[in-house]
Amino acid sequence: MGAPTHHEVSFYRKYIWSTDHKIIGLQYGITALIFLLVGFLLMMIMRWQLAYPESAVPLVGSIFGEDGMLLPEIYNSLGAMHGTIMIFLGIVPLAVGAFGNYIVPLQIGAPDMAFPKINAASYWCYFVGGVVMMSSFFTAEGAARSGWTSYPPLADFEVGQTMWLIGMIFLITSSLLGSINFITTIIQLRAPGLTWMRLPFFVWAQFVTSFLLVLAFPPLEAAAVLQLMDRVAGTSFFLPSGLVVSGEVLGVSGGGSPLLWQHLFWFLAHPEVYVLILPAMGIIAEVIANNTRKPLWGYNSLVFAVVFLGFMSFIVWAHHMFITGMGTTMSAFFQTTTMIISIPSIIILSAFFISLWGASIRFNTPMLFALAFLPMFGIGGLTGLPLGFAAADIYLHDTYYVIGHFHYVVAPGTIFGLFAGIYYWYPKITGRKMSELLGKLHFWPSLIFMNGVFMPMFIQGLAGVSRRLWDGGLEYAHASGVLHWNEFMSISAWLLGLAQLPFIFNIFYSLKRGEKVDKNPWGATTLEWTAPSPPLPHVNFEKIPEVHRVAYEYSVPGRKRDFTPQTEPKKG
Amino acid sequence: MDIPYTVEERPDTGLFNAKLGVWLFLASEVMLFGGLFSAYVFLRYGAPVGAFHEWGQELNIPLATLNTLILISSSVTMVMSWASLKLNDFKKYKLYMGLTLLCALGFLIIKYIEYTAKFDHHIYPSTNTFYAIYFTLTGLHGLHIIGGMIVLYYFWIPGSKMWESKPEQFTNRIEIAGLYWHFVDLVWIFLFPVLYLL
Amino acid sequence: MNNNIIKILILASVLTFGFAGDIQGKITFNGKAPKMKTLRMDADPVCVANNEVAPRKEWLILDENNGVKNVLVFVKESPTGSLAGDFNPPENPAVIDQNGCTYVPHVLGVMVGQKLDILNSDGTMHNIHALPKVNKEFNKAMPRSKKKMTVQFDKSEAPFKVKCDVHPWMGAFIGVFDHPYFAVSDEDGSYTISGLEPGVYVIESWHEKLGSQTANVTVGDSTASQNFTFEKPTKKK
Amino acid sequence: MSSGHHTADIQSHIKVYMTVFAALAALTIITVAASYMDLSTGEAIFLALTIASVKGSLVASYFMHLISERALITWILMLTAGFFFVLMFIPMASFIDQAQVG
Repeated sequence: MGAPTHHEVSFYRKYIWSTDHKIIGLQYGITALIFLLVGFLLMMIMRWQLAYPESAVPLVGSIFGEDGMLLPEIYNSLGAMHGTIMIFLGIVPLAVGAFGNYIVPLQIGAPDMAFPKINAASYWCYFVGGVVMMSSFFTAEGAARSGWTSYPPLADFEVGQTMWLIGMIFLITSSLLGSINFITTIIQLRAPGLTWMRLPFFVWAQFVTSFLLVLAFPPLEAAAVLQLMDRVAGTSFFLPSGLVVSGEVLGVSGGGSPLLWQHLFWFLAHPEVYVLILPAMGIIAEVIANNTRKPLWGYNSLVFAVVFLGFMSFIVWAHHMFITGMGTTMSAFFQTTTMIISIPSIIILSAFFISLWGASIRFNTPMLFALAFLPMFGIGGLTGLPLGFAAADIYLHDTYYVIGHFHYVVAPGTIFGLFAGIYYWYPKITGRKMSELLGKLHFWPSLIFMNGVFMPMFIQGLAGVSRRLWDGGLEYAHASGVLHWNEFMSISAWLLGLAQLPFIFNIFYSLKRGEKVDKNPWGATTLEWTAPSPPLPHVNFEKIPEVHRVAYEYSVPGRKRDFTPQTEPKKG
Repeated sequence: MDIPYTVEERPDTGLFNAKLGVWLFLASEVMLFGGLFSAYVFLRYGAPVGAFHEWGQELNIPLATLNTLILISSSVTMVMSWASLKLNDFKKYKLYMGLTLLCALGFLIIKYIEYTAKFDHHIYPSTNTFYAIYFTLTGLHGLHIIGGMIVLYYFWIPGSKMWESKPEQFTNRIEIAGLYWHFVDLVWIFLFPVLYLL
Repeated sequence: MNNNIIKILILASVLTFGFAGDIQGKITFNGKAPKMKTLRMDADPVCVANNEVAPRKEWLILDENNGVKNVLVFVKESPTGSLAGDFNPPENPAVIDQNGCTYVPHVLGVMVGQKLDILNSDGTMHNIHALPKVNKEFNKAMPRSKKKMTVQFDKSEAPFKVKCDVHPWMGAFIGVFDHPYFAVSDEDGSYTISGLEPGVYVIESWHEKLGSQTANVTVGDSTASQNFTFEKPTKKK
Repeated sequence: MSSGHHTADIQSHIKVYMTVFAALAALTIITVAASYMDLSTGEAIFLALTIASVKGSLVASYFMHLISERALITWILMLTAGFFFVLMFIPMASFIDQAQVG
């Protein structure tokens, strides 16, 4: 393990079957970005149907049959797979797999992850899971179509669902292998002098995220096994006795409960929301500290908040289940915990805002994305509060309001955070900066159209438009007043798609033409910037760094430079 | 530059990497079986009063008791094989590891007999929720046994060469393999009363 | 003995000349005709608008002479026992239309491998949900602008139900055959199965509510006749 | 492994292992025997789970050396145990709460 640099290794060994955390991070990153794009394309197709119901889809319509219409079954498939791909194949692998793999060992001054081979296995499990998921599109009835939540008994019909479950088992295994590795690496491989409270906030975020994955994912794996048994062995874990499906009593032994699935699913899926957001918060912390040229405000409270958030995220899940007929006692319990968990989120967000106070901010592309993250995540978080109250949730449940809320958290929230991270660490990975002009061309339209897509969802949701309607609510009188927003949202979505082109182009363009930079182009303090750009294969650093100070010593009065790297020894 | 603490312990945590890793893995396993036990409790509560007990009467308690004893023995031989390495007695290690594998095989054979007896009586996972969770839990546990056997076999024959080159690391590996093996035993200790006796 | 030889001779000669016989008959109902209630289609205004007169239930449709419509009559066994052979499915597709929020026709036979065009003449959302036991179940939505959808069945199967999950009153029955010898009785209860080679056949007549009956029919060089009479099934309990 | 383990230590460990083995075997027999006694369901569940927990802790403490393991491991396991109980009982609690309302 951790072999010294070999220059004669073959291409396959170096880039495909690599055990170097940086290569694996890049593998994760590239695969996840492709999946994000796929998930986004699915959504753009769905938005055509919502904007112009029952008309032939342009460009890709021929896939859906000769008249080019997007039928409800396919719409449902696209919806379910959009959610699944975005969450499990896109954002988690990008936020945890890619950023975690590439950045965490560098930030803690480690030569590699603690278990490089398991790290590679984690990526390949993810890859196989992705292949299984995607190939389910080509089965006779198409991919899973019961939403990313796969509630039984709705989820009990097609082959696509079986493949979805098998894919999930691979993805869960991948996440487990990865997060065990992260925790071990962060605990065991911190460089000398890098105590817990000297860790960059990004590492803390990844640390808590990994714990969430290790402890919350296995129950979903159990649930996936149970649903798989329901589908292949004829059990009825989630099917009650006497279940009637389209007028026929289902021939199963019964005795199960659909609520069991919901409990096991949300036991994971609520912490999963924090898995999506915490790494992005970590990135935002790094970018804000660096570009405000100030220490991060309230580092200690940030750390305690994120740890507390991790704890609490395990006991809020049933706020997704208020309308399942849960009694008032448990509803009260869960709405209380839900309100409590908003406190650490607000602490984190406030600390970021206060960090901006009085700073001379550098408005480069990563910082723009970080600044946009703050209000966008704020909107996402605050609109979540009504959903946390049982009374309000009963009205808003399963409407577009929920979609708006959730997407504000993950799309202009997490994804903006990830964009910030890509722009911020690109120089470390390639040795060149990304083009600022293209970056701004990416940022401004993205910000505008993101809001164009998701803000009207609140309006529709408050009007009571249900979220899973194939025609966007055309059949419902109560929806008629807000349906005209559909076209607006769809056009925003397509323009948002266009706005990503400068980004894609930028990635390739800057690889060759970007401004060449040295080790530390941003004037940053954390350890990754003391390694060469790109860091040395397999060992990262010329020698293991030694840490002498906290993570964010910016603009300390009386020093020559406005930043002091963590490796700089203290005088006297 | 090698990855630090693969063999020796990190001073502030007192652990080598793999030990922390395997404990984290076991933590995730606790939650995996936790999910299934939770399903068991949920289904049992949802079933008619006494139904789970009634349905469970078909199970073969003497065979399962025997299996429990076999698995406990395999845990002892496992820990003995590690202790033998600690005592520098490689031959004893081989013996105990072989016995562990033998016990594991015995366990699987008895499990196979139990399963086929159920199938002969037309009892399948689809019969009722008790057998659904019974087959799922014991099946998953059986898969853990098989997985463990593959690892133990590797350390018994092909991987044991490491003893000559890196004895300390080899002993560590046996220790963490043992941790996993004891955990599988521990799961069975709970499965046995929950499925067979209650 | 002699008779049999003569029969065989006749049969052989008929086969040589390639004559084909028909089976004709009439299905009647013995008993008081129950009143078919009017379907309540208020749930979907489009359905109401698409019918000048509100349609009635369709499970027993009789003419003034008690002839039963919508009985599926088909050859169950041939002289050789099995009918499966080299029958190519017809080029022309069978058609079932969703019109006025009822299925037209209500009972339908198709051949294995024959195309079945499912039409939607109503300007509303239908959902065609077939519930076969042998063939693959399907459940496809047909939005108002989806005018046509084509399916086919791979295995022969006794009549099974087809329904619409949007409009619960809608129902139709489809039988799938590996031969072309089937017919559905028309308004006055008469049917014709044509093109059969001479021999003794077992034919079955099947009605969705009244059950099924079988009869042995000898097909010679002229048209054979076989009538069926159904009665109201005595209520079990 | 720490260098603190001397041969004598290991020898004494082995004695402990054998004692634990005997205890486990005895407890297995006891729990089976108890299951044939005429106990109410609640008592039977309590007894069986208590015995299983004792057996489980013996395995964890001695075979898995948890009794002398580092604090970090103990902390991780306590965290896991906490969430394990959340997973066991809160779905149940919701279910019971619901059953009363319905």
